[in-house]
Amino acid sequence: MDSALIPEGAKRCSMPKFYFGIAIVGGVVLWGVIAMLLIWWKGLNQTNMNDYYGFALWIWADLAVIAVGGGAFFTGLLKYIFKVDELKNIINFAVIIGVICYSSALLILAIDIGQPLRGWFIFWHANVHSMLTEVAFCLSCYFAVLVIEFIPNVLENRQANKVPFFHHLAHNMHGVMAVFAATGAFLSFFHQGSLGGVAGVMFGRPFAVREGLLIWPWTFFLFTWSAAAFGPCFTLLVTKITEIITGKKLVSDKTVHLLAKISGWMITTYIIAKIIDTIYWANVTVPSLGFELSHFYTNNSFYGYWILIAEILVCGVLPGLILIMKSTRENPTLRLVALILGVIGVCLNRWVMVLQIMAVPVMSFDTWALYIPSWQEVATTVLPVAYGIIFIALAYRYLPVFPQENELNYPVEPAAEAE
Amino acid sequence: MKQENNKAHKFGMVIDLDKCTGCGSCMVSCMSENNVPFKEDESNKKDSITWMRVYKLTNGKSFPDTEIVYMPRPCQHCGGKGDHGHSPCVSVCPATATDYGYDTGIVSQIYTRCFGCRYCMGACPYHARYFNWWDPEWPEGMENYLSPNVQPRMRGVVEKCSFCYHRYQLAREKAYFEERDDIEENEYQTACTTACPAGAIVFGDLNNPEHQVTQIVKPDPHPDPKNHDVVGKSRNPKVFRLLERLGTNPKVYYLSEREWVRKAGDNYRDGEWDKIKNHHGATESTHG
Amino acid sequence: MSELENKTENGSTESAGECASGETKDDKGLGLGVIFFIVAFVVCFLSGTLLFPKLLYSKKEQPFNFDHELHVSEAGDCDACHSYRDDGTFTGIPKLATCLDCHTDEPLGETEDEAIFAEEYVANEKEVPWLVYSRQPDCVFFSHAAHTIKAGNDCKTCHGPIAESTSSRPYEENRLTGYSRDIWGKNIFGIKKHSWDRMKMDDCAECHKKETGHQGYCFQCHK
Amino acid sequence: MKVDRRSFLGLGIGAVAGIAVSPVGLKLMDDSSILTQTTKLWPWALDHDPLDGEIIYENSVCSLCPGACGISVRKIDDRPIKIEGLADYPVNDGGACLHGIAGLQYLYDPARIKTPLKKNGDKFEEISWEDAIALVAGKLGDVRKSGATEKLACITDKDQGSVSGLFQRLLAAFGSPNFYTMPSLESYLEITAAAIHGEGKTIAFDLENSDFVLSFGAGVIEGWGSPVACFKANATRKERHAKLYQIEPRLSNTAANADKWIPVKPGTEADLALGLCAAILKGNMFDSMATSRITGGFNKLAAMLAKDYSAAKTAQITGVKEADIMKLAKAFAKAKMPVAVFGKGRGDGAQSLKEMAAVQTLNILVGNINKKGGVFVQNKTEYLEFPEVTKDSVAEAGTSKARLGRYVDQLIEKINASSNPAVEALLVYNANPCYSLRDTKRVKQAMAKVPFVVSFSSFLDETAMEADIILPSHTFIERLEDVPSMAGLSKTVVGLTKPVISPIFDTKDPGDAVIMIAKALDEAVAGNFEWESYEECLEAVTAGIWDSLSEDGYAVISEGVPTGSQAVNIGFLAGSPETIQAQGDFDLTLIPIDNMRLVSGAAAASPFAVKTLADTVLKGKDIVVEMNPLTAKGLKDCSKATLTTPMGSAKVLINLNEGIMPGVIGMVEGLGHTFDNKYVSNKGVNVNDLIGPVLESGSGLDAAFGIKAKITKA
Amino acid sequence: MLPFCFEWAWDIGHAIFFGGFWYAISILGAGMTYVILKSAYDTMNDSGESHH
Repeated sequence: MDSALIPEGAKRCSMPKFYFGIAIVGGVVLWGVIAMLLIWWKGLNQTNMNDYYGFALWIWADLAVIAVGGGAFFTGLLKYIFKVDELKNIINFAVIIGVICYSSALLILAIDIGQPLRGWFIFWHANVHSMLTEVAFCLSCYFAVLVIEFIPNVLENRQANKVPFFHHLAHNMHGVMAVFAATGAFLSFFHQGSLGGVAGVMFGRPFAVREGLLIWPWTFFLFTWSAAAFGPCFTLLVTKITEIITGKKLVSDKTVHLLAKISGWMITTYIIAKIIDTIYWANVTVPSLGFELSHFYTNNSFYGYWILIAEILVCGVLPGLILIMKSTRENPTLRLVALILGVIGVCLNRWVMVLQIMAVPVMSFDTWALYIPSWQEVATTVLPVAYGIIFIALAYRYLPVFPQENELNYPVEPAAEAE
Repeated sequence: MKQENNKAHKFGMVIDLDKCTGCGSCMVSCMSENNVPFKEDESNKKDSITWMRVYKLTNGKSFPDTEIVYMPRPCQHCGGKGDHGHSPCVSVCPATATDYGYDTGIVSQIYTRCFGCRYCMGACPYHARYFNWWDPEWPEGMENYLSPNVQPRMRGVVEKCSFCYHRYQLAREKAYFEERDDIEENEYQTACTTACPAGAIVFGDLNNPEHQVTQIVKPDPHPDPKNHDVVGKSRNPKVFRLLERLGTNPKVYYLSEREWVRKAGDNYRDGEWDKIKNHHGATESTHG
Repeated sequence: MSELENKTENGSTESAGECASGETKDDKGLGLGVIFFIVAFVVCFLSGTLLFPKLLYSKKEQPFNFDHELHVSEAGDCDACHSYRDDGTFTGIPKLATCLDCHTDEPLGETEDEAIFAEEYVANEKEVPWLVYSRQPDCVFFSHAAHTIKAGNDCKTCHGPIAESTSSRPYEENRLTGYSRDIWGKNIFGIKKHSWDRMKMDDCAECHKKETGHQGYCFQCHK
Repeated sequence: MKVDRRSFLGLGIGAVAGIAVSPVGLKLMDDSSILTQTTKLWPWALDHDPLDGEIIYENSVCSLCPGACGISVRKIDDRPIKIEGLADYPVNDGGACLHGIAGLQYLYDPARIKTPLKKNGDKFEEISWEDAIALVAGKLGDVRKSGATEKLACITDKDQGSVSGLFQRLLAAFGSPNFYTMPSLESYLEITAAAIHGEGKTIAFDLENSDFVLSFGAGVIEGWGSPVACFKANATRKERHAKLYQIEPRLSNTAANADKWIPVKPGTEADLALGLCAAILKGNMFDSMATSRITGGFNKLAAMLAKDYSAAKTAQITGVKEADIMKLAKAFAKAKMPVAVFGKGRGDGAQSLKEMAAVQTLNILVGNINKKGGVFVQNKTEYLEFPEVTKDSVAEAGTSKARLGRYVDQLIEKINASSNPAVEALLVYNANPCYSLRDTKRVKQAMAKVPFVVSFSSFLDETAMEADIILPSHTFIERLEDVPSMAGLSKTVVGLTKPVISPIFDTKDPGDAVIMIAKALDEAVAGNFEWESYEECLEAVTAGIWDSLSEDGYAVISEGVPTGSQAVNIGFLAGSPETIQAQGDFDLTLIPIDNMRLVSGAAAASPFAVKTLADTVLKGKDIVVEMNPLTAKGLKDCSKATLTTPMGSAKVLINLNEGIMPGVIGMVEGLGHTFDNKYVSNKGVNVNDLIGPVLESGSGLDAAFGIKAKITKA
Repeated sequence: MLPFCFEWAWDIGHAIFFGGFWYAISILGAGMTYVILKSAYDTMNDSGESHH
């Protein structure tokens, strides 16, 4: 049995049960891995991408996971730089989610390129004017930061901590974590932004292009902002899910309410900015290029105004309001609704900024291009999710992720826990 | 920057859409000149590599007032906003696999450098860039007709029209050999130009007033007062460029007597066309 | 090379000395550790320096020996055989026809190489499958006219003193990349003593920057 | 001494340090980084890096279509890599069509026949040339012995040129009158000329000078006549301020490019032409000088026109507005150098003599015969000087027998009709009747009924499949041949196709094959084939122009406006022949479309050509048919449907197209091949499977402009 | 990426971009080195007491 590895005082389900659960999810991972290998072996013809859809499901998944992974850097920023000490109760988990999201993003990128063995070109032969270069650099650096932030948590594992060096290492790393967190925040600001820039700088694509500040289009700032706003939503959502699955209270309401409140205000301010941006784009940018707004939302079988409304009002304004108002925020059900809407909202935004851009015709005689991903694309996109679940399960089982777990659940019956 | 021959070229073409018959010679000439592969089913035009593609445009009127025009579309070799060489695709390539030749105005694509991120394809509104979704295959023996002047492409990289740059390389080499400083207009012509049976394509140096293309296009060197991103607008009322208003500044111009065709070259809001259709270049600009 | 050999000798003797003295002085094994260290170091370093290149490059012999020096004295400068065509392209290694301007299926000299040439190739009108030391990858466009006639370089700048060679050295091909060793670095450490020691893109760029003030756009040298 | 942990530590660290300071790491990293950039990652590239060499240009002539354009083949050393139009060549002056440019793909076509083949059961087996020739000679010998020498028939693409000449000579010496050519614009021009101006004449249109071209469905920029020459003539239209009016039911590329498109009900072109004649006569806009020269039928015709072709009636028949007819007649008659052009589509499909004669009559009325920018009527080009054929009694008897049919269609009918073989042996050269004749089923049936079919094809096409023995020919890139440009050009040029690469397979020049067969036959026949080789024969029979052929690569036979007036007799029209009706009683009409990017003749389109097809012509393996939204009846764009005609039915996709007349369905010609070339074959359907022949009484031509059809959701 | 790369240019773009990049890298590198060394040092110290 693995009880020796399980954090002191914590109750975990039996090992067979646990690994049975892992195995199930592992099946999904396997499916994804097979698809991945297939793509590496046979090439991108395994996907349903085409010359109109150079960017498709994968790039969306990439942007989405990084956006929701933004909770890590933002929480880290608050905790270590702005010294919001309350957040220490959730920072570990935020970091873990971050690690999962960013590793997934890197993996997806490795699958997405036509000549994976040449992936290193983006670093070595970097074209500094390309937003994608900025993404690649900051992404990989920040991933390093996340790993660094995650290490102490790993070292606090009961067995690992017995090794004196590891013990000291964990301790010392906590000591200088602020420095790392600061660097991380700096890097995050840029790669979250440059992901927005990727779309914003495409001046050949009226649906994507935005004016901006210096070399950075408005989408640059909007992406950073939205990541900071909706990232914590995702952190809280995953925490909630974990709590449901484990049947335990893992983070105190105080912490949750605080983070929710911060997220709420971030969302509200973001969505105001987003609305202004949209209005400016629709009334100044687009007309100057000879387009009516309707061009982007009509004459096709999928993309209608609904997507604009869903993204901004339903999944933006609404969660924002719910989370800034104390009464609604502290109502668990409404809060959950807000969190879900928020996460959907940011994913929707990323979808629009990747796939709708590709779908919209630009030449007057061109036509809308719609696309349905192949099973290989879907499998490789689901892969990170499954892998994330396993990651969290293992972390939760063997690492002291939630400082408050014991006090909140004391005294506890050995409640049934799944993976 | 100092070049072997100091005056920089700006190669471009003008295509007479009234002469174009949509026969497809330019497409095939391009494919056989540039070792473009072919596969069993090429009817999905979204994964069919045709550096030169001929679009079919209709005026949208119903029988019997329908009209058709064919529009050949090579890579537009954009100069980017203000014609500073920051083409939509060049500026986004993360690995510098495509660059803007300031000595020729031609946008390159280096297949051994490209790692297939396809950002350039997303950035190009003309769909002039193509991705090698498959490894190319030729029926047994057919690879014997491949040209050594253009490198065959491997799976997973982007390719596009190069204005038959290898022809420029060879022409220059000949000039060097004959100890001439520069090449003649007819020494460097693209494969589509020479193939066109209707003579609808005229290719040359837009910086050289002697060249036919310049005389037809009469490019305006000054930025368009109505949109400062636009440079080199034609002063010929019958000549236009594709999506000129985006400020991509293509080097491919189109010529047509038919107004609806010229209108189809760009996007205009309701009623906008009639206001600006007579605006050709700064020097002739009639509207403020 | 010879220096290296000396080094190894010194190295081994030192280590031997260490070994001898070490035994008496120290039995905790610290000395032994040092000895092991030095021995391992020297062995690995030498194998990495001397053995590794042999593994990395495959050697191919030319069809038969070619005496450049002799031909230069008999036929004249490089361009006597390595000439330009009327369209300015460079012939590179001459075709059999060019050789036949002087040679016949009657051997000119009594060297066995001459005999091979006459019997196997001239007699059967078969082209000689020479291995090209300076063959560039298929993504490269290189104009000899631009570099010699226009820029006035001599052949030696890039090809080295091959005109003075009396016999053809084996062609070495990099097992990984499949490129000739002449292009991708004669010196295993990548040290470049002469302009002709290496002809990678960076070497081109370096010279272009110096001579034209600009390292050139992609299409200047790529196709 | 004891070897403890420290020693191993030392060993390890030493090893690592040693490797570290050695070049291994750096060099390996560098090389593997280079490896990722090389095409070596792409196994194909290892042995297919295109070799460089000397660039050589060789001039030749393309013989893929009757256009006969001059081509310049670019070679690297002895490897052809590109075909381009030949500058200053009198036909195409530098331009080239996509099929010629893609010519090298024919050379390496997967469907090439690599060696002589013999049918064994339903399989082909390889045999040597010797055996093949012996076999053919044997069979022909039997036929000759039997005395029924007329039972040897031959189908080729044309009756001009020395290779065709050799086939004709073989038949003559053998004793058979049954030499047939596939329908082609050239043959239609001769038939029309024969009907109006007398036998042995042909017609040409001076498109490059005319200032008003009135085209009755002729796809002037879609492969009609000599395609590139027509492209060029059309391209200069604007500078010359010349007009092109296009009359046809569909907005073809020609119609789109024309100054005016006049939609007309399918199959009523003849009526419109006659209507215009009537209007011109009525309005007294005709050239009395010219009409005075008409030797027969003028008054009768005039009367008939006045009676049956009033503007009102014509409008009713053709669907063209009365006013437009009057305007058009005026415009045409008043033009300085008007010319009316016939030959629907590419001009090699079904045509009705009534229509062609009616159009020619228009030309006669405005008096543009043998005038600049008009119609040139002159004697058929004859530049070959074959020695007189010496026939033995058998041959004499045979050749004096009546032909089995007037044209190839009747031949097919006769074969199918007769119980015992009407044809014992059939030679097919440069023709694919099993694909390009209407109702291909009956053609295949006929082929099956012929005991011994010899194909000279380069490709294993539909007809070669039906053959008992195949003597594969060189492609035009590998062979020597004289190629006369025909097809309605105002000048006649004979070009010389030269081999630019030595044959890549065990094939022969068809001329040589014929000579070998003849030599293997009895003396009476062999005696007529004294030449050692086809090359020698060619030089002998073209002696008159050989010098310019071999030096310039071409010889101009006739050029400019012919002198002397021509006999004119429009009796045929005056007899008011009936207008052809489309077969069947469905309410839509299916018409074939000639698309420049496809070919319908002997060769199929190249992979490159097929690649250029729009997805509104071919989608996946499905052919796309055009129909007007008004006739769609619930069928949506891109929806699957079943197209049914009296001949059969086919799965198709719908393309709703405003550019086609309501009630008409357009299906492209040139798809639906069935031979072994996955890039070209088994795509779409062959429109000739769906349309059956309708023979025009009087002329005996297959004049089916289309067929009645219905279309239903599938 | 490095000054001797073909693409490298001594311009403002590279200065800012790679300035930021190398700055971040060095902080992370320095930070980690410091932490590891310090931990090693600490370990040494108390390992002195802890072992015999």
